[in-house]
Amino acid sequence: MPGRFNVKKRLGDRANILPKIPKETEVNSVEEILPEASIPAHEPEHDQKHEKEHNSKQKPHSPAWERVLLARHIERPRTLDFIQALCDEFVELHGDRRYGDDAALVGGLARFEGRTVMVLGHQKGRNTKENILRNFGMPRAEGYRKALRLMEHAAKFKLPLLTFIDTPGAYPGKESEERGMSLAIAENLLELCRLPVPVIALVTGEGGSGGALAIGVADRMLMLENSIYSVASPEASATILWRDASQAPAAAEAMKITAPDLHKFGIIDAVIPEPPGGGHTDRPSLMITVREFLLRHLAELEQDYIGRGVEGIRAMLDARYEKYRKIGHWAELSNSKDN
Amino acid sequence: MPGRFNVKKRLGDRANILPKIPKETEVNSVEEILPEASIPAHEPEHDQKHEKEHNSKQKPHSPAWERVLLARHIERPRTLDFIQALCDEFVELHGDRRYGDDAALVGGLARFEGRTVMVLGHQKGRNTKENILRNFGMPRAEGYRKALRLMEHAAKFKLPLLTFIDTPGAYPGKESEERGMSLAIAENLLELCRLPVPVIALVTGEGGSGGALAIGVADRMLMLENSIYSVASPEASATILWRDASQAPAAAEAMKITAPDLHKFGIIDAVIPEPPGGGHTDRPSLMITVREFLLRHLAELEQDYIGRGVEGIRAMLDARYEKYRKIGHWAELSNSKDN
Amino acid sequence: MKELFKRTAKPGEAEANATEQAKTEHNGPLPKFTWNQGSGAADAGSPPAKVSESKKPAKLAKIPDNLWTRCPACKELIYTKELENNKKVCQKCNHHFRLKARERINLLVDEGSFEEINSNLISADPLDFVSLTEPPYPQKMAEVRQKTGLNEAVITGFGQLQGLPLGLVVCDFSFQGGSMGGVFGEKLVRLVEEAIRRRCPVLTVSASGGARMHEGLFSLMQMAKTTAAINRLGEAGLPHISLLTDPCTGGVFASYASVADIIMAEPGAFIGFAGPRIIEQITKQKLPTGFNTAEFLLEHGMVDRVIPRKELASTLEILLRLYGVASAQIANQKEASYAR
Amino acid sequence: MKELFKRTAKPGEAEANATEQAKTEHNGPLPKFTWNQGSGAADAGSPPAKVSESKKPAKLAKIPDNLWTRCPACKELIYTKELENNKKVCQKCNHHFRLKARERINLLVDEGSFEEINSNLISADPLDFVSLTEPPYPQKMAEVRQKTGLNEAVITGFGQLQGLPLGLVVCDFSFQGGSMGGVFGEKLVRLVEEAIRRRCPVLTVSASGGARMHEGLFSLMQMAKTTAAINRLGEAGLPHISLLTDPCTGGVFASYASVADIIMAEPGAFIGFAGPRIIEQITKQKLPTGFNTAEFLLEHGMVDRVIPRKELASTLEILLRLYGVASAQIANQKEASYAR
Ligand SMILES: [Zn+2]
Ligand SMILES: [Zn+2]
Repeated sequence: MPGRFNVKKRLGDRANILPKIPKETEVNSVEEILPEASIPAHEPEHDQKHEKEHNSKQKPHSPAWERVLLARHIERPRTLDFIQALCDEFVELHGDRRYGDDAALVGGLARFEGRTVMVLGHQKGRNTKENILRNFGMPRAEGYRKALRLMEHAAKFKLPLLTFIDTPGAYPGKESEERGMSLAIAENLLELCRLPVPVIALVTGEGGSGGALAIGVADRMLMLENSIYSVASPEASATILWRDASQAPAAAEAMKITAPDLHKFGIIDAVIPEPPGGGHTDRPSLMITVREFLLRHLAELEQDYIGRGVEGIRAMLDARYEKYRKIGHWAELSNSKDN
Repeated sequence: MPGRFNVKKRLGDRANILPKIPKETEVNSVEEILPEASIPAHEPEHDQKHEKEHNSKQKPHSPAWERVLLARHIERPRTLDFIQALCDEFVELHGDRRYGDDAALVGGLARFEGRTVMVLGHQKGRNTKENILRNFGMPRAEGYRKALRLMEHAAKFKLPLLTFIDTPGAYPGKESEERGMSLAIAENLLELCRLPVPVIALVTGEGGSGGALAIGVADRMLMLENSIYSVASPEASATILWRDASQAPAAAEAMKITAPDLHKFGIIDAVIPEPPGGGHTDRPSLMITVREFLLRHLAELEQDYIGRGVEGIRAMLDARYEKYRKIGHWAELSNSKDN
Repeated sequence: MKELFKRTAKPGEAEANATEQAKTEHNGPLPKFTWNQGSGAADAGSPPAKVSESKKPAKLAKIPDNLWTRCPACKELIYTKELENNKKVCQKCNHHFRLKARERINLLVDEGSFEEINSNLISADPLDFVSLTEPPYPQKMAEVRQKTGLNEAVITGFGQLQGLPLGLVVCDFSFQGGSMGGVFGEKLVRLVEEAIRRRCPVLTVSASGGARMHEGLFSLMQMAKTTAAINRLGEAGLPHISLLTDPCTGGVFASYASVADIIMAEPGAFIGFAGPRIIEQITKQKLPTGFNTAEFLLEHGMVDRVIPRKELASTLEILLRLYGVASAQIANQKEASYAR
Repeated sequence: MKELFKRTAKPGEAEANATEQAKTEHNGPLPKFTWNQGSGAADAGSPPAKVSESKKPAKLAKIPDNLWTRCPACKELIYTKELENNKKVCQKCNHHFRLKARERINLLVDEGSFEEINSNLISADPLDFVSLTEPPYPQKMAEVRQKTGLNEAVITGFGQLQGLPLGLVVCDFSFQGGSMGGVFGEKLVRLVEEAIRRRCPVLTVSASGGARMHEGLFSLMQMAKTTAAINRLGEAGLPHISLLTDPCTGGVFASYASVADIIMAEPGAFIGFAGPRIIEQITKQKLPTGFNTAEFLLEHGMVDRVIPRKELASTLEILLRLYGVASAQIANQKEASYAR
């Protein structure tokens, strides 16, 4: 039955992959932290007594956390569902032509509203077997290198790039280090900064850290209403900030990871509304809305830039640069020692 | 002592890497052959009796084979020797940024006659320990991917590319297949076809098959007088053609693998003379000659093309295309069924 | 199969279907990699037993000459007509028999649409090759031409696939092991250059043991020559689709066949840089069964798809339409290429 | 060492030398990869024990406050003056102590040549961050500034190395774990943009735990922002040289620090995408000693060189001269960039 869903079941499915960090563990060196995260290391003022007080407090109602649960909902459409619903033809392409093929990151040539496009996205499963195959949507380095290859393919044939973001994060395993996960992500960021085709990224579920961004540097950044996008998962954030993974709902709130928050911040260009109860409750109407949004933004980019040839592409890349150039906040001290 | 050298010693050093193909082995399917080679499979007319007759024949004197021995001479200068002797500064760069660093293929930034250049080359060792480290000068896929990275680096900074070829061939091991040796070589060929900088390749010792060509598609193709360049090693050629590795000297002759032969064919642009007895007998004078040749050809390319900007680079790439476009021979039957 | 689809229903219906089918059809696993798929060879360590289908099966059992064919993989007898009606794929075990170049072309392009070019080129003898055991190279080649009815190891030309124009470069392994010499390279390059003039995508179907030994370094240089042509095809914005078939090794696999926008391989095909005996001799290791098969390459990220023969035409058709639309997009953006 | 050289002898001599030394010096092995090199940690499975050198060693033994320093790797006592004279590298075991940003800059550039820019930028509080345990983010940052004497986790500016101009972006791990937030990104981008105006190469020296949590997605976006700036530097034909130092993980390692023309790392430095405990929790495997060290990265092809601190300046000088010559070559070829 759509509408309500079983939280326990969902957590059960994920329980074996989320990092189990004992509450009382001291996090006191950078070697222990999650990727993408910084921690206030070696700060003695946070003692464990302090934390236990917090743990015992009543957890407040968190609208952000409800969105986290929806974003991770087991019945939420996956990337291949979006491709099937939105595209008229699709040929999945495999492999990085270097080392392997990663089922956690899929991509290929597709036809969208009459255009040939390149599509890319993280792919989660819908049951344990699928999730093992898809590594819970956590790509390895070869997944990002497949993505890089397909980006280059898009550039060669001047195909707009549509990406679907839905990952807890890049896989932080031993083989990821051996095969250079950081370099793979960084090279994708670089490629996206200069890719001479329109790029539209849509966060459909979980936008988890650098593993999401690696296919998410875009001219237009869209989010489904109940998707999230965060620098670290709420559980990891709570651990890093407060050494208590159970404070994930509070972290979800504090970290401002929902689509409306991020839209307000200007990081997201548009929030795509979902049917009441979440996108999975009425997939056909969700897909109609998504199609409208993607088409509108793509058509805008084509009109504003692509129709103008080389000059237009230069302008598109300049606009993409400025878009990211201006993200960030700072203040200025008056006692400047330089300039 | 220079001049004469100990053949047994040389063979001893190499004995554990050359494929040991029993003379009586039937080579009767493509799965059994060496890379780069075709064989006349399933041809019953070659029986073993036939071959034994040949084996018992006296082997004729072979000038080509003497060149093979000189090309493989243990004291022949290696790529790093050439770089050290020819360049004023050198910073070796490591790794393919994907999987590993291959000591059998070295490269880096160097200064040659006042210019900054990128140098690349196969690196053999001079004793067993070095040869194990250098894998006898047989690169793995990651070696060719390091080369690709450095080619791209050269393109980015508009650095002329100088390559030194000295390999029995790309390493035909299990891991080479797992990591896509064929694709790695092919991608290097592609990159060299379009690399917008002058490319000069010099065969210093053994030019072994696709593993040599992968850093040897060039505007100018030079060979040292006593180097060889072949589609398959003489031993492999003899096995493939006559199922008898001991006929390597005859194969060396028949395959026309010496610098003078290849120069006559127009595949090689210049033959660099060596001191009597081989380059290793008088390294300083060898290096002076090599420097002169490299400089002359580089200066020509700079004058003809690089000085003319975009148009010149286009012309250089067109000339490179035409250079390879015209290699090959054919006849025409009059009973054409088409055109 | 989710991996590749072409919409047949109307958009509205399709979306409704998507929801209904979500639980059963979506997110299916990748094509399962079975070591023995398509080969069935039991002899671990040696390559899947491939028997040229041109050989008469008479030695295996007393079978009427052409009526029945024994499958080299599952050893079953197949009614030859049936085998041919099934595009030479064993219906029992899915073994893909090798195809000759003309068979491949006939199975693929619209009937009567194929126009061969440069069929009259034959090899010269640039090395003046002296063999210890063989007749002179020109004479040898004349015999091979006689035996195979082909002039070279590759056929090139243009055809249509459901009306979509396509340049074709198709190897024939039965001609001197599909080896690449000067004629092979020249024919490929001429085809590609003509495809650029016609603005037409190119499909290469490769089956080759590598370089033609008898032409020495001229053969090796065909690797550069053919790759250079494919580079020009790409610069013209035209796609190169490469199909690797059994067997494909050496210089062909390490040149033009691997610089493709899409690389596909037939199930069970043996594809590698070197052969397993060489690898075992060098490394002193036994190779696992299934090593260097099409499925092995897919698992190692080297090919885009392993494509059953019966799906080839429909997949190519989708790809050609997608690239055709893309090409029109580029034409609309004339001069839109951005200097990177 | 053969890998890197600068000619000191005259050409003729060098060639003679080359011949004489052929048997001993040439083709030496690659730098030996020793798991414990530069760390000496005995505790397999956990990262090399790194102790912040700012901590007083008083807890280990009764030692006069600043006169002696205990090496965290070999546990030997070192006369602090001597340690500082040796660029904070243990002379006993080669352990490279962490450097603060200002120490790094002072050790590297010509005396008096460093000109800092944008030192007055401090973090804002874009999320209006509500912590369960900490003081408000602005107050917390004020405390960190007070404690460290720094305004941010990165110092940017221009200096000269043997007279060669160089843009510098240097992390300070002691400032909130070298974490990258909005100010970090802005300072890096401003430095790079100014370097493009001055036509000056950029050296980044990274030591960071990753993103600044308190600025949420704004921090993550600095990965894109900084990488975009490095892309522009490259488009301007200017090199980015990246030096990874202990420790460097997460968002910094996975962005600008890895898109460099040359990547170097200090011996023994811990460098990784994730930390070992996370990897062990996820994979249930013990990690080998030396995992994710600079030497590990070299072995896996991820960095160009592992560079001892005492060789850094001379290597940079060679590289700057080489790129400087290349840059002049490009200027001579004005408009020579070829659209690929
Ligand atoms: Zn069968
Ligand atoms: Zn020490």
